[in-house]
Amino acid sequence: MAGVGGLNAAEQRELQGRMEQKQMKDFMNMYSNLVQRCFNDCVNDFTTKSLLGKEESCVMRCVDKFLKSSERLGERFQEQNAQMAQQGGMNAGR
Amino acid sequence: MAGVGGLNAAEQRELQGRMEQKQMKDFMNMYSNLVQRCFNDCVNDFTTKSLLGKEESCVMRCVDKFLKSSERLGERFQEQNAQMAQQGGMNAGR
Amino acid sequence: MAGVGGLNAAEQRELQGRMEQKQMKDFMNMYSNLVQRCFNDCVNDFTTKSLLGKEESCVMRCVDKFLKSSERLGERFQEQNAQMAQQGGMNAGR
Amino acid sequence: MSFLFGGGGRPQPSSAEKIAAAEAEIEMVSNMFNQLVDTCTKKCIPNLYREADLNKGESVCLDRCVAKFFEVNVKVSEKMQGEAAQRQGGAMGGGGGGSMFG
Amino acid sequence: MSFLFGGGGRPQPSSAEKIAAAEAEIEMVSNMFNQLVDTCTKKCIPNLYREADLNKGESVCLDRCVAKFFEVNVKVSEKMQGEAAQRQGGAMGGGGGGSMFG
Amino acid sequence: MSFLFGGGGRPQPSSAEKIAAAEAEIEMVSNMFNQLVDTCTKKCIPNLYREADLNKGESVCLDRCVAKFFEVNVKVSEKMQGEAAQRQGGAMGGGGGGSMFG
Repeated sequence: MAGVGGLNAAEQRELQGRMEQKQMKDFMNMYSNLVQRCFNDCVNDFTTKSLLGKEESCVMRCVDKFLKSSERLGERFQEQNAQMAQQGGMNAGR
Repeated sequence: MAGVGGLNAAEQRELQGRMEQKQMKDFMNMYSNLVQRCFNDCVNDFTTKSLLGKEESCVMRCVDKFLKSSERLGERFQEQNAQMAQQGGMNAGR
Repeated sequence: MAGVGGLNAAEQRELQGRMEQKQMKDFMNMYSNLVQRCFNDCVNDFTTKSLLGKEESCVMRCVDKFLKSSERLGERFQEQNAQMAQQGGMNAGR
Repeated sequence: MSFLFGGGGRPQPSSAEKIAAAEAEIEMVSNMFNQLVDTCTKKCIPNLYREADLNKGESVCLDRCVAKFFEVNVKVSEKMQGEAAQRQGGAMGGGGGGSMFG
Repeated sequence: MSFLFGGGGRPQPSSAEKIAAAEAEIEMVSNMFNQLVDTCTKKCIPNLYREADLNKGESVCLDRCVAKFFEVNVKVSEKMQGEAAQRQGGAMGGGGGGSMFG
Repeated sequence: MSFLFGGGGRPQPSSAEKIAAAEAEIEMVSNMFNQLVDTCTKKCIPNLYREADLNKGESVCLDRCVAKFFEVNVKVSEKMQGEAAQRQGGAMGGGGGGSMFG
């Protein structure tokens, strides 16, 4: 993480702690976005109060697909980010 | 609130204070979502700068309906939550 | 800012500091909403991995237009806010 | 934004409470502005972006959208205060979103 | 909301950690409720607002929507716990959104 | 994410300021990633979910979407820096959303 270079050990520890809280929160957000999205796209029948078989299997495929997408996007994101950093910052590099 | 069981009195007080701030914030969010939603659904005529009668009455019905929905959803949510807790946590219960 | 009247100098300074952090955050949010919106509206061709000329110029116009809209909305917002404050608060004023 | 949920006679607040209240008020104004931007650009700016400038129609639409957005805020907050008052002078902490906590 | 990502044997937490954990749990419940309101009103309440009251059909739809929303939450959390377990007993901190930090 | 609003010669920051700045940078990256996920899955993944795996077309679309999303970020931040520079070397705190505070 380029911008973190200037921190001393104590500062890094403090930051580390906050980042762990943030990761927890990010995970929670990711989870609830996932649920909301898959519910929205897969559950449309409110004549019953239990999930239909096809709704459940749609949700399961949706979760799988969303996790795979996020993973792939995460990889590409890191690659692009690394490439940017290597160029010494977009603007400085010119 | 099941998970709060492990806190001592001082911890509960601290948590209580934070929850009050959070409730205030939740109320604000609820309020502004309500306004945004009812504005979006009811106000579509920008040939005037004052609300039309029918826009205003639509907004009023929208607010009423939204508050009643939230209340009903809150009751069902608590019931479901209580039911889950009674089953000793979904996963532990198996 | 009407409601800030009751704060002493130290309290104002503390608030000032928090507001600067908040402004930074608001700017970041504004920036990323801008990017998301213009990306959404202008970039729809994923048969290439580089921006098309017409996508780029659409994004540039979108950014311009969005900034001008925000500025205009900010002016009107302040006017309305000032007007409200002058009336001594909507409800108190009756 | 004291016009939204104004006044009422409360006990003297502490310093931290006053800062928190001022912060909450600023946050409220700021959120309201962000929603206004979101809502009114969606209502008034078509997403084709043929030109970089606001045209006359878009400008007027934005102005009216702000006026109507404030008017809706006033109506809704009056309505909610009226109902809160009916349920007995009550503090506003409750209602909707908050109701799920024991 | 311990039914969502329940249990596991962890070391005794500090006071601040316990408060933070309780706070996170409340936040989680509260976010889930807000999403439920958002999702179920969109699914069940048409945006015409012909009447101020909930009619029978809307009420029943809301009730079923809550039940299905919980059911989906349970299924999804079971699935994700199953997968986390497969990747080895692991702490849940990782996955998706968190993966981008070195 | 220093490529977005890079550099400028500022006075030596305090420890708390450095942590806050690092935190803000991480938050910025994280928000950008979340938006990317939101935007690119909407653009590339049809909401029918016929299969649990990403197919070839979806995978390629996601990759290109990331590339284009970065390119748009670079263009937009260059544009905004250019304009900020024109208005005189200014600190970036102002602009758009922040303008409403006296």
